[in-house]
Amino acid sequence: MTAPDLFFWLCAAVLMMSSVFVVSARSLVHAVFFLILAFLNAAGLFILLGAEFLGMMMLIVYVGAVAVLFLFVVMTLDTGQPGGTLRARLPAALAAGAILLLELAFVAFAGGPTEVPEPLPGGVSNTRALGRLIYTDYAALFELAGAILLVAMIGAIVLAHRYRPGVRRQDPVRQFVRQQGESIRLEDPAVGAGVSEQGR
Amino acid sequence: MMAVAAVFLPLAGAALAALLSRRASPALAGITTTCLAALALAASLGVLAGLGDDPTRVSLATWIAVDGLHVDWALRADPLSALMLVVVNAISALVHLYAIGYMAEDPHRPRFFAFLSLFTFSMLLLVSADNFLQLFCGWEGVGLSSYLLIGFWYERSTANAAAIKAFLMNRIGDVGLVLALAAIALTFESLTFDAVFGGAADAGSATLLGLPALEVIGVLLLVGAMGKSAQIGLHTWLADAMEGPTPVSALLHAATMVTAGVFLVARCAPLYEGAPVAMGLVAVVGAATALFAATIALAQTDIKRVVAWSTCSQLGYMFLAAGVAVPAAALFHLFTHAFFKALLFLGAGAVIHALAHEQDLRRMGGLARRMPLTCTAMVVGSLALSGLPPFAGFWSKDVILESAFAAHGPVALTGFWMGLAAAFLTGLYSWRLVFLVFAGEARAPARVLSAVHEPGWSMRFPVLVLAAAACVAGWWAHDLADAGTPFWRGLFATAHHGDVPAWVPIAPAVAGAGGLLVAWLVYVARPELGARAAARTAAVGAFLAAGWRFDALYDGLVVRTVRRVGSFLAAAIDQGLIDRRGPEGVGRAALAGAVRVQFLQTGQLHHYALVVVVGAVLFAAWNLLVGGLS
Amino acid sequence: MTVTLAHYLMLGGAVFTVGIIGIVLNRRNVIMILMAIELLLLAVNLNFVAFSAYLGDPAGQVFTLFVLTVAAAEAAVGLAILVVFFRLRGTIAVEDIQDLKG
Amino acid sequence: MSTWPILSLLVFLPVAGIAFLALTGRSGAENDRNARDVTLWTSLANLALAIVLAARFDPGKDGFQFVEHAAWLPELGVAYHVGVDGISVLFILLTALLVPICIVASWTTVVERVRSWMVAFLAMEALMIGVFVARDALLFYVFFEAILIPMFLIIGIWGGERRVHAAFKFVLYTLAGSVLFLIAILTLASLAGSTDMDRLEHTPIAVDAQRWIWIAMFASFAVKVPMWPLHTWLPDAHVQAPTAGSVILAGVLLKLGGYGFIRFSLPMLPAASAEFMPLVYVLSAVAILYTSLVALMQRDMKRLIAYSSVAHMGVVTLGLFTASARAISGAIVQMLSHGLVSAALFLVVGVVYDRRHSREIADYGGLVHSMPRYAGLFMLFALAAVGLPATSGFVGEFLVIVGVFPVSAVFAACAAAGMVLSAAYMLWLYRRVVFGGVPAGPPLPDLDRRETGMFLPLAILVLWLGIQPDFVFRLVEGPSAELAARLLAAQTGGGV
Amino acid sequence: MELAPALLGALPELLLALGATVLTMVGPFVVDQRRAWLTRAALLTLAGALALVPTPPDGLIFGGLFVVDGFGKFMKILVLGATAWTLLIAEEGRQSASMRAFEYPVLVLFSALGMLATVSANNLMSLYLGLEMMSIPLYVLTALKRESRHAGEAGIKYFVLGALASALLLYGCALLYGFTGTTDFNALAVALPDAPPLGAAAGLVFLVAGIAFKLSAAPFHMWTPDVYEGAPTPVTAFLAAAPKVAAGALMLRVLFGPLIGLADVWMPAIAVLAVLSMTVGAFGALRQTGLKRLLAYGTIGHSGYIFVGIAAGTPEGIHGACVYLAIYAVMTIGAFACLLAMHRSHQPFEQVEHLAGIGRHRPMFALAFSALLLSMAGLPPLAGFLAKLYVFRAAVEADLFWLAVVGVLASVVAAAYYFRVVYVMYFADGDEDFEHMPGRRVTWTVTATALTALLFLFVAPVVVEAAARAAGTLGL
Repeated sequence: MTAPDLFFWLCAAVLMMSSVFVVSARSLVHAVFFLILAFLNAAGLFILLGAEFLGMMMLIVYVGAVAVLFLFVVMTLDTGQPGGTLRARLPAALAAGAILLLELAFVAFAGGPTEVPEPLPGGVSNTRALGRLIYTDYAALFELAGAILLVAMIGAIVLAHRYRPGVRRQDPVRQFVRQQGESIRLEDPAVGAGVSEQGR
Repeated sequence: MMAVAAVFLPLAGAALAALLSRRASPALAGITTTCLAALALAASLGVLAGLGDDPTRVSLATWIAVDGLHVDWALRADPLSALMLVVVNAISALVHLYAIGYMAEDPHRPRFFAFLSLFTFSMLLLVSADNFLQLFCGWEGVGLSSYLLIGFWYERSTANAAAIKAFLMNRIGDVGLVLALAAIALTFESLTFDAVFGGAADAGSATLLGLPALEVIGVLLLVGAMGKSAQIGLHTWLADAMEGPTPVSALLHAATMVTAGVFLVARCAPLYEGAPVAMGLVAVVGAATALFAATIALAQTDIKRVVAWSTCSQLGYMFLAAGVAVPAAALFHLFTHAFFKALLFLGAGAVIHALAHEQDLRRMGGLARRMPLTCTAMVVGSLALSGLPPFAGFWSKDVILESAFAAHGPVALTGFWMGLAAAFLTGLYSWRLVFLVFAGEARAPARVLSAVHEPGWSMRFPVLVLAAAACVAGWWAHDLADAGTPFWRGLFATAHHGDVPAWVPIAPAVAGAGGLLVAWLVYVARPELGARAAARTAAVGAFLAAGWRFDALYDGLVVRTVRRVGSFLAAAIDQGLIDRRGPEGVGRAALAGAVRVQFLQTGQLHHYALVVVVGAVLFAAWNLLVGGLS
Repeated sequence: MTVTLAHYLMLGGAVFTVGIIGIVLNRRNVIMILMAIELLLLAVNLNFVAFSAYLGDPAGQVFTLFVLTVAAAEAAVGLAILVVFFRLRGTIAVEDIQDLKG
Repeated sequence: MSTWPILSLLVFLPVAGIAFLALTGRSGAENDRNARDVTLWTSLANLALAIVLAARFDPGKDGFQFVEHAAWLPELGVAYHVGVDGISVLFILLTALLVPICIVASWTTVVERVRSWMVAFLAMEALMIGVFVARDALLFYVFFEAILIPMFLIIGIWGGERRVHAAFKFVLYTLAGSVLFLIAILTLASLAGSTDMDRLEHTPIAVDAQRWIWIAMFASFAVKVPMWPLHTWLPDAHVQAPTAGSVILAGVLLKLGGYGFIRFSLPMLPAASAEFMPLVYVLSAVAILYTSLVALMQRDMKRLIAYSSVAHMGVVTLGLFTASARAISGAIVQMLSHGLVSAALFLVVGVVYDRRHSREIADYGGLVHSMPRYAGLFMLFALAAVGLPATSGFVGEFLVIVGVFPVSAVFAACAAAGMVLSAAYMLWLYRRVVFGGVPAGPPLPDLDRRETGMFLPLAILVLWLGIQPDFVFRLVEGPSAELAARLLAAQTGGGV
Repeated sequence: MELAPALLGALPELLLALGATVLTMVGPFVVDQRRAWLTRAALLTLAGALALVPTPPDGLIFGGLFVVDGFGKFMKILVLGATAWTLLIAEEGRQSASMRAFEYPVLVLFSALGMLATVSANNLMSLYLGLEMMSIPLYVLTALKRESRHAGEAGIKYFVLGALASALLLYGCALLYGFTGTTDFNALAVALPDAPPLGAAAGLVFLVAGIAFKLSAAPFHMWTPDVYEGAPTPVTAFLAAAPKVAAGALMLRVLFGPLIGLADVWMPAIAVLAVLSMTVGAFGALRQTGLKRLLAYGTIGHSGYIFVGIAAGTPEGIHGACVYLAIYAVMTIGAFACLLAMHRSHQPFEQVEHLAGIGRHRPMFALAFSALLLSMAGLPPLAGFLAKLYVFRAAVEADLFWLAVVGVLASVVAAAYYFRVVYVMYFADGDEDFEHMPGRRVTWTVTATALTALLFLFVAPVVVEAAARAAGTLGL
């Protein structure tokens, strides 16, 4: 057993365990942390497979952004911990899971490429190779992926953004069209009368 | 032209009575139809007089012409149809006349006369038909008119029931007739008489359903004839038909309609010649009916029912005659019987009319002095019926029994003895009736008795005419009995019977006279003897009075079964099984299926996910198997 | 025991199965379900990268990159929907989401 | 041969009537009257057109006449192809006659949503005539099935208490049969490459395929006819339908099943038809005997007549599947006769229903006292239903018996036995409703002029068909001889 | 690679992307009263894209990531038309504040962009990204009505199940990629028959399952009724029309393109999906009282009929499915326009019984709605009949008689519930308190779609011909 193999087994074992804990943890916060652990190990496996760029991306995007987003939401939404038993669904779910696993195992051993992994195709670094592909062959899709992120952003904003009547908000239109004359109002209050709110 | 007039004038009468008389006075309907009937009688006499050697045929229009089967509306004039035209029109005219008086108080007279004329027309259509289909048309028309006339007093539920019963019984016979028609069409590829009878000689070897075709046709025709002529088995409607007004009984159920069966058998004599078995069957049915009906007549208490059963019995004679290959004799008896039986009915009608619609013999008696004319007529009629010379019945009945004896077959001989026994019974029951009505003490209530009177002119005249006919018709027309006489113009084959012993010709008359004597003894001379005999045979009497319990048998066996099966089918099978398990069941099952589909749709997210996953997993498992195998 | 492609695929399959079971069995919290979905995508990515490596074809890694992007986008949208729902109902327990059914 | 498209006119004239109705107002007495007038005149114009068609039709010629052909869906082999032979002409006449009678029958009785009612009837007329002129299988199917929609509304909106149930049962039951017919058409089209009926008739089809196609078609037509045991929708539909709905249902819709047999099963699938003949015979015989017995037990007048329809149509199917021109023409005449007679009988029931609002036989009796004219007409139609000679009912029934007799005396006897049973239930019905003592309550008035007017043409035709059916035979003899020949060839050649 | 032809080939998509982006930027600066202008601009963009669809020459663009062909153009026209039409009528259902957000048309535009990408995808990656581009805005739109409990719930369900389906689809993509070494459709078509059967079959299954989810085919249909009911009606209308066309087009392109070599494997599987969908669609709706739920089950059934055509695996099948998709889109838009057209007691129609008595008081509306519903039921002579005719014809010609028979019988059951709605409109009694919604657009839509349903037989040759030409270009 070579060192890379050992690394694989280590990462695989931790990945499996943390996956199971993600779905079975009692506490949401724990679940998020196990998710992060799973991501970390997956990143390790990616690197093992020669996909360093993706491994890094996993760390940055997932651990750094997505997982933190989850944590943020978990903390924000004060959800209770309703217990509950797994009634009739358990056997069906486990059976379905078992069959699925069996099927995937069949598929896994169905054949396919068997050569030893070639970490760096053509002697070019992984990142560079990916970069070339993304900005040439797959440029259109790259743009599309960008658009998807934009849409997700718009969507998240339009959903989660709350309009609160009591809060003063910036009104960009008003700010643009505002003239000097509207901004400054000279008042000449009578003595003792004070300034009244008028003209708004 | 004469034939057309003879047939269609009554139809015109019916139409006039139905359409015009509603607006004019009701009496007008009777007079109009009677006049038209009389004209028709004249026309039919003209037809009779104008008969040539060959049958003449008046084609009116095409009826059905499809695929080689060609049927016309056509009238046929040959000795048989001419004779029947005369008989029918004569009796019809007399009955119309009689009915003017008899129905004088009925508010629905126009309808009555319309029906009566409609009946006449149907009967004429029947007898003047040139083909089987038109015959059947008249045949059914007769059945319909009978239904309408029996049920004329529609408020009486017994009348309605009797009408339906008559129609249905007739229809059962009609099934046989229709099938016979189909068989004829199949065998001869035609339905016209000339073609069929012309081909009958060659059809002897034809088969149908593996049997000789002519035999099959003969039996099927017999079934039809039995229904119409109330032969044993299909006879129960005739007695019930007495629910109709008496003129109806006289016209339909004595003189004309019921003889349609005899007419049919006689008409088809050429077919029966090639069908000995069927012919034997005709004889058996006839003889059995003759004897059977006579026994029943003996025990009836209703005056009209006695006459009705006697009609049934006499029709049996006619069948017997046709069955022993002497259709001419059958027609001769038909001819004489029409007169004296109509006479008896009209006489009975006069009695009933006089007694304020009393029909029970046990409440009559002693009317001879009060209604001498009617009494005389009834006596004449009874003399004719019981076959005493020289009255009409003697001649015809004598020929029939003589022919039966001469035919020598075992069937024919049995028929002869049964006929003879029936002749004795005929004498007995017909004189029983006369004695109970006219002799002895008056048993009717005084209030009724005081109003008893002879009928009016319009009722009296037909009775007198018929009485005269009952006296002389037999002697005058005895040529009819012999198929070889010029009248028939060779229509029927002459039967070659051997000589008969001298006692045979007088036997019927002796038997009839014997009946008369016994009746006199029992009902007039020694009534207490009769009473004692009746008491001792009460069970038999009741059995006979109930018509051998045929009604009860049919009621239990057929009617109730049909009803039980019908209600079972309607409730249990149709609504219960076919509908509830069929469309309704499918509908319910579909709704249940909907519940099942909705059951999955719990609203729970993880259930949905589970379904999706299970779906994908099963989909994959199946596909992997397929993919793995292929 | 030498590690082969099949091992990676088995691992991916196992993680995928765990994620699926997590979705189906979870009744506590929708966030857990979102995390399970992340696990599913992770498993898929593992497969892609493994295939990519063994095929010597970087296209698989490109695909993974896109999946990562989309996963992030999905997570954002999913959490936003969750927040909306929570604000209205005060709960995100899976069992409470069943107004719509039948 | 005329050059103007008389058949399309026949189909689209009612559509034009509908368009015209759309111009009239929605409600109000004035608008209702206008709607009635428009519809009546439209349908009468169509009747006149149908008579012109019949007059110009040349029975001496073979094949179809007044043919119109226009491409439609060429890729499927579907075209707008219409044409008539003698059989179609008769059914078109029947339809065109019954629709105005229905309008007259509903003149005073339909007071709600008059305009919709009229639209529904004109739509029905267009579709029914469409079925009878279609020479393309798909076109036929479109007309055939579209009829369900207006009929659904007619039963559902203007029907009796359980109208909804009946309407659904009617639509779904017949639809379930029809859809299989669609599969059959598609199969035929895939075999022949076209849905043109002329072409389908001349496409030889393997016996094995014929068998399945026949069954699919049978499912549709047997429900429509209806044959036992697929008949249970009929009593419900009839009982709940308004009078005019029952008239059109019994008068024309039931004929569509028989017409389908004539146009599809028999000419296109002769071998299968010959093979399944015993099945049809048995079902028909059961229909005749069984439904007659069931009819005998009914307490509801319309139910009774509905069951009698099943029995009468049993005679039709018996005749259609007999390789004899006599039987087939007899069956066609029987269909026409049934169209007239059952329509008339439902009108007869409708007349007293309008007066007393009950269909229970027990609620009536002694009608002859106050309604002699009614009693007379009722008697005529009852007798025609019974099959009395000289009425239309006899001719067809007799020819069927004559035609069937050589094939099977037993089934001929069954048909003949139906005569007895039909007499039993019809006369019993007649006796209980028309005869008997006068019931309590005010006497019902006799037929008025409108009602007499709607019965008169039917009465005349019933008698005319009974006494002078010659013109019918001239029209149907050719086509039915051809059908018989096909069936006979299949029977002898098909080794049945 | 040559950029110019690629950009030319993607003109409609580019226009949409441009329009969406510009609207995103302009949107915040438009005051509430002027928001309608945004919708108009979006409609204009869609119309422009629609007009540009036929212009590009056929061929592969962006290095084979996408393909421009007749099939794609046909489907794009359907997708864009349906999107524009549903956006048009949506205006009248968007009263609440959250629904009036300027993002609404933007999201619709982005979703449409995703659909176009999906329709013309020629690579597994394009396929995936296109689908996600289409779906993510849909998730958002579903939950957009923030004040509605049901909308939120529908959003969660749609999102979770959609993500699950995406994961399944991705797993399938991974397997296909792994066992063939390519994600390009053309290359896949060449490589797949040689791939290990187990792996290819598994990849196929998960891929098809993922697409079937978007099509609401049973057993991946579970989200449909809940989401249809919960989402705001304008969104449901959009959801029911355009994405279905896109998913159907994708299904056709995938099965008859790269996966055609596995036809023996997928044909029976698709047939099973068809049977399940038709059955669930027919029975599920029988007892529904909610109109939108009823239409949802109707959609499930319709996807089953589309699958009948696909299961035939023949050019006739593609043709049938194309015809079906076109007719389905129009009928669905019409039906939802009917839901938007009237109010009763200030509530939109959501329950079947709300329609009681409308046949008496609004006969023309009832007629139009009935025509649309019965058309969906497949009754001749209405449009839906022809749709079913063509798929059944394909099944019959492929000797799938049993499938055709199941299909027609399911259509009878389905007819039961469509007829039930008609029955409520015409037979049941109700008080007259309908309010006609202001707005010509919905009225116009209802009229146009109902006329299409009623008179379709007259225009059928045109549609059928167009579908035939489209189907002809889908590579086999």
